[in-house]
Amino acid sequence: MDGDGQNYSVFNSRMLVDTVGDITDDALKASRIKDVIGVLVGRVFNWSQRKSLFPLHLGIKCCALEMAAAGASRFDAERFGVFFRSSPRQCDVLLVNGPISKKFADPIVRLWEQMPEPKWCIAMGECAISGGPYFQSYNILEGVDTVIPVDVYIPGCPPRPEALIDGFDKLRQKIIRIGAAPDDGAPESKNPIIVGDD
Amino acid sequence: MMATSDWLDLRGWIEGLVGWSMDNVHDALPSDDIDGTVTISLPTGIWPEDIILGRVFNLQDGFGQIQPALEGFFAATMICTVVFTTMMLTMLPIPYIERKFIGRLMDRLGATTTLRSLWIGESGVTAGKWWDQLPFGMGAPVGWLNKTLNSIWGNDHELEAVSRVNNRGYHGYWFLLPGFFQAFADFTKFAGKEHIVPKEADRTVYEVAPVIIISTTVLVFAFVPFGPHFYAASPELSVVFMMAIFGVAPLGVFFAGWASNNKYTLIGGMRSAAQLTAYEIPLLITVLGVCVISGSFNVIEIVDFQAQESNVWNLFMLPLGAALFLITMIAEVERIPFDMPEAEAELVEGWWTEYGGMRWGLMFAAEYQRCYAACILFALFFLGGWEAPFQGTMESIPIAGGGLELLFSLIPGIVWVLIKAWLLFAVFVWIRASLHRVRTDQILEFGWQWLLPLSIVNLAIAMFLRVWVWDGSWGIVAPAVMILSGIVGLVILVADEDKEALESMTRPYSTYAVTKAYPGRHPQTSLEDLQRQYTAYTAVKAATSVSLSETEAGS
Amino acid sequence: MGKIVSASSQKAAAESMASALSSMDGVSAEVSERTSGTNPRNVVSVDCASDNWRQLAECLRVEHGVDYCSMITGIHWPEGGAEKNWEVVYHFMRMGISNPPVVDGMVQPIITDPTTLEGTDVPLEIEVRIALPETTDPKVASVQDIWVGADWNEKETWDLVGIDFEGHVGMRRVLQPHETPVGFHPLQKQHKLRYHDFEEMYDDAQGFLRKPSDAGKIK
Amino acid sequence: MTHGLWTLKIKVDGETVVDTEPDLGYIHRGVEKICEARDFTQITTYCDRLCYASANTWSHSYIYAVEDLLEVEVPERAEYIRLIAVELQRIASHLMWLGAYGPDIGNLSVMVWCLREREMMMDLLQELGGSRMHYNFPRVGGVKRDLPHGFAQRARAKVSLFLNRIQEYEALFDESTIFLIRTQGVGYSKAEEMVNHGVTGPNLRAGGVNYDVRTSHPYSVYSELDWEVPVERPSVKGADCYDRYRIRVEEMRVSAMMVLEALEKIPRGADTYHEPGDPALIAKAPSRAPEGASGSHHFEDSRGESMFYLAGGGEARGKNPYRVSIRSPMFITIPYASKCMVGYKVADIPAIMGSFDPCIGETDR
Repeated sequence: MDGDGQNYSVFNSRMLVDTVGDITDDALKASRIKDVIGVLVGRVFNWSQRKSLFPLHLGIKCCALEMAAAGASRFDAERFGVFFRSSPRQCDVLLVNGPISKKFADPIVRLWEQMPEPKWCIAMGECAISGGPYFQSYNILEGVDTVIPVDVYIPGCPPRPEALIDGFDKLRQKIIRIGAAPDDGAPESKNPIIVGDD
Repeated sequence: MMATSDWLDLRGWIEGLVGWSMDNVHDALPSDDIDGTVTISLPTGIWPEDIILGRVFNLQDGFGQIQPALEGFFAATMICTVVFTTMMLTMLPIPYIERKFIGRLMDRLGATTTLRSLWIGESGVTAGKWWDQLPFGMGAPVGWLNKTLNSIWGNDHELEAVSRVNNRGYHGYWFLLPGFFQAFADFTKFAGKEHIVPKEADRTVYEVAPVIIISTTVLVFAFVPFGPHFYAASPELSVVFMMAIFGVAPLGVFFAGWASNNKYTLIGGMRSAAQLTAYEIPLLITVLGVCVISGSFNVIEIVDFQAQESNVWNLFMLPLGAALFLITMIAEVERIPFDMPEAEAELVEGWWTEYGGMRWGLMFAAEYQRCYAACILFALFFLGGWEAPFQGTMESIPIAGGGLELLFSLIPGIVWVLIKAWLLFAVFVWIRASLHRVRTDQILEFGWQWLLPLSIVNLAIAMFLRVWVWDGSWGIVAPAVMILSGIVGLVILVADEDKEALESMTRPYSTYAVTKAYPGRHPQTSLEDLQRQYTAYTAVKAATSVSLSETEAGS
Repeated sequence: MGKIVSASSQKAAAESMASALSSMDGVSAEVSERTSGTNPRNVVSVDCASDNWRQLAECLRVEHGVDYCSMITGIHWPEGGAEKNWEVVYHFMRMGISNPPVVDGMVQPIITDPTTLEGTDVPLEIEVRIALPETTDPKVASVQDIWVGADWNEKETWDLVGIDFEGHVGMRRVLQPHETPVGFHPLQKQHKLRYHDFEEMYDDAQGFLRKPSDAGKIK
Repeated sequence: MTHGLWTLKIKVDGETVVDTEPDLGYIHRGVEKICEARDFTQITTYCDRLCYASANTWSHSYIYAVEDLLEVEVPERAEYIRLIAVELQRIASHLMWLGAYGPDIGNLSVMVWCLREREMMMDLLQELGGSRMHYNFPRVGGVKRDLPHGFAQRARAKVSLFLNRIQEYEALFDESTIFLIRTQGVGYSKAEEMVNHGVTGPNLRAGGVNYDVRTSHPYSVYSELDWEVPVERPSVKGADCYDRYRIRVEEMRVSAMMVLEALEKIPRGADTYHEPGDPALIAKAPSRAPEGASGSHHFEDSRGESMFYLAGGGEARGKNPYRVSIRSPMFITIPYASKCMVGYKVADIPAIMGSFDPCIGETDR
């Protein structure tokens, strides 16, 4: 329908929706049902999203090997529920680990759009953050955040696997902040999280 | 055949409960004296005249007829609820075993070290010294044993890197079985994910396929007994029911692969269809052998046959059948080495590439449920079900037999079934961690050329045992014919194969023989043509040089 | 001691090949002594005219058994003058490799002792330089059908430098996107790098802080 | 799996591959253009990042080309340290290949095993270079720093442990019938055809010839060590995936033995420590190349023959080279490998493609 909600019927349905919504909101706030629901349901969903983050198994460049090492014996990222899947439909985190060339910009945007909500993006390494050593190149975008919104930046060329695991921890903090549990000690700042500068 | 005695008499309890409650309902029913019309008189002014209700039906007379139906209905509802809940709860260790056991296997030097390290760890590093958490220092001897074994056989290494690599210790409390609740987290997350249907997909079939898979997989457990009196339903032909329902899920797999409108999913669905067709038939014939030797199509009677009549597990009477059943079941549940339909290397995720969110969660659960069903069926068919290992033998020991009999009578049968099933799943995981993936044509060749004749041979062996060991009334003709036919079929299939075709199949041809692909597509000048061009060029060069020399001489 | 090719036999083979190649017209070859690390190596460095390149290539392949094309490099010399405005540098190697023989059904791998190699068996590396005059569409003959290994090298040279190869079948963009505008070859010198100038770098939207010490610097 | 980012367009007939066409350039970064704006010492970092699986071999390949351009004589101890670094990197690269080749044919545990051993090699290289993957270790005329204290003991212990671990991989691969039927008889390639297509390195040695740049065009102190080029006996129809797997395992053994021997034969012993900048480690090198000079060097990368061609800049261009051209072995090998898989099943594509050990970082530059 019309995007502005202009409704020339006798009764404006949007107005009704807003009014009723406010009233029910007040009612829910008055009775503490909303808190109960938030505590019961929101906490559970938030916990589950925190505890099972499936990154997309996409290896672009050097950081891909550190990603593989993070999944291997010494740094066992699967302990923390980080479990690599190959299909974007089944993933929560797009782990961009390398420079984004002009040829790869469209495919990675398509991958990002194939992932179902809720989804997050981690820019791993200098190339994904700002182009890194290739920021002068004629074929490289200056960071993946020119095409995809990025949640967590992990600097390093390449970052160590510990840094990757720490980045997933930072992402968990952000999910707590987003999530329905208001008093889980979420940090206040809304800036994207950068590993290592806290 | 007398069923095994088990104090966990679930059906008996529930039927007694239902009967008791029904009798109470019967007693609480109104008696005849209110039979008649009921008149409600209202105050005047509200309604003109009184309200007269019709004749109240005499419940007590009708209840006599519907009571058995009601009892059956309530009893079935309660037993199905209990069995389904039990199945769901006892399936949770399956992904836990998968994660932990595969982790240990992949992290270890070898399989034996792995199995030992599951409990005592290596190089002084265990899965978090769980014995130190035990109260009153009860775990001290375990710690001492661990230290001793590590000092003797452990791969204790002077390199801290190796020791660190060997360490897969966990964080958290030991009594929470770290990683055990990962499955809860995953599936709650799947429930919260967005549901995407590809634009070009066939929406109806796309939505129906996961329902087919999960529903048929759950329905298998309607006929799976966890104990002698712990089952939802036990018809006479429960094995046939189970196998029939078990074979429906591949249809859903093919639906999912086709409806996603994706080349990878389509190839995966095709492979799945071909592979499952090739492995259903040996599976059914193998199960038929089990039914023949047990003389029944009922799972409970098969287990009772092993427990009481023959007093020998089918594993020891039909080792070939057990091996065939294991192989075909691994192929049925599409695990390595038979996981061509979902080969991550060439097909992105196989037939479920396009599925995400809760639909994929359902399929993921269905995979593990199929594995679980396969393990329980193996335990029931070949491992004596709810019978303790060598129970009859140990109970016949002169002195200690009585005590053992008392001990075994105290342990409910479901405990043995679950222990056997979980250990068998550990074997599945072990196979997955140590084998590679087989190609499609090799899978089909193996299934059609080896498993089918071998299953026929297994059936013949089962008939032979049945005829000659239990009731000798049959003549030798039928089993002899069966054995000969199986052997002849095997000889024909194996010996009379086309060696050239096999050679061309396993070694197709060198890259010389095929049409040149990129970049060799352009016409490549052969060495002879180069020779010809070059000789012409040298001849011209020689002529010009000669002429030059002549002109110099002339001038 | 490790078995390596002796420098003396390599030098002799290189000189023989250089003398043989110098007899062709438009070709001048000499042996250049080079040191890599601690070992000396002898390279046959050839200067060839672009018209004689095809004959030289066939001569190398047929007479001297050069069976391996290592690399093709295209260079753009804007200040190189009128006669050497573009340059194509070929690197070949003579491996002397043949299929291992099959003896009664078993392949016998060829295990040669490099210290005993003599004459035409000695592995050599050949460097061929072709200077092209100042032009807008530089061309040399393609050797795609002689050494298939030169195929993608020529594709890459055209893609990045813009030097075309006559007779090359299936020329296309290999490294740059297929929708790259025609005529854009980034390794030509008139194309500058992004932010090659600090001013541009600081004036862009990325919001770098400007340091006064960098004023007027050119990267 | 971890073979990088590229597209292989395949035309299939059922499950049989009819035609293939590789499509590269997804991570083309224009290194050759960027290097024209860097001086000789800055380019080393870019050469490290050319191939993410074997960084040291590429930086050393570039450094040898620069020394050919600037005519620098390298101290012998530096050559030994370079050899140790390069061979350790070769082992790590082959381990990465083996770990990536396991999942290609369906075995995930070998990947975890190989990455576990790769961690040990990366610890050793980290002691040398200071970083975990990109070491920036060699310098023009020498190396960055000497072997640290106790490096020899740790290297001997880990390399000898690794030599024992190789037997476990063979137990997991060679004794598995499924692995044999998956890799034997697929992806044939003949020696002459490979040479004509420009394929070198282990893929060529799997075809039954012992051609190796380290012996044919000797560049380092390989002549001082006692070693043999490993050769594989291929099948009658040519080298298949199994031969390419065997030759890499043998190369890992040879490299490990070379590291152990170099630790013995290194001048002044492996335990003496020189401060960075010591003349025993690095020689004085000019920072500007003469006008019009050119330097090139063939190097035995872990994937084949890598090569750098440098055109010197001269005074006008400052300290920058005028043109840096990179010869990537995989850039030439990938078309041939995709040609090899025509006629086989779809399931053989990862088996054949992975057996050639592609590395897209060096392919796209």
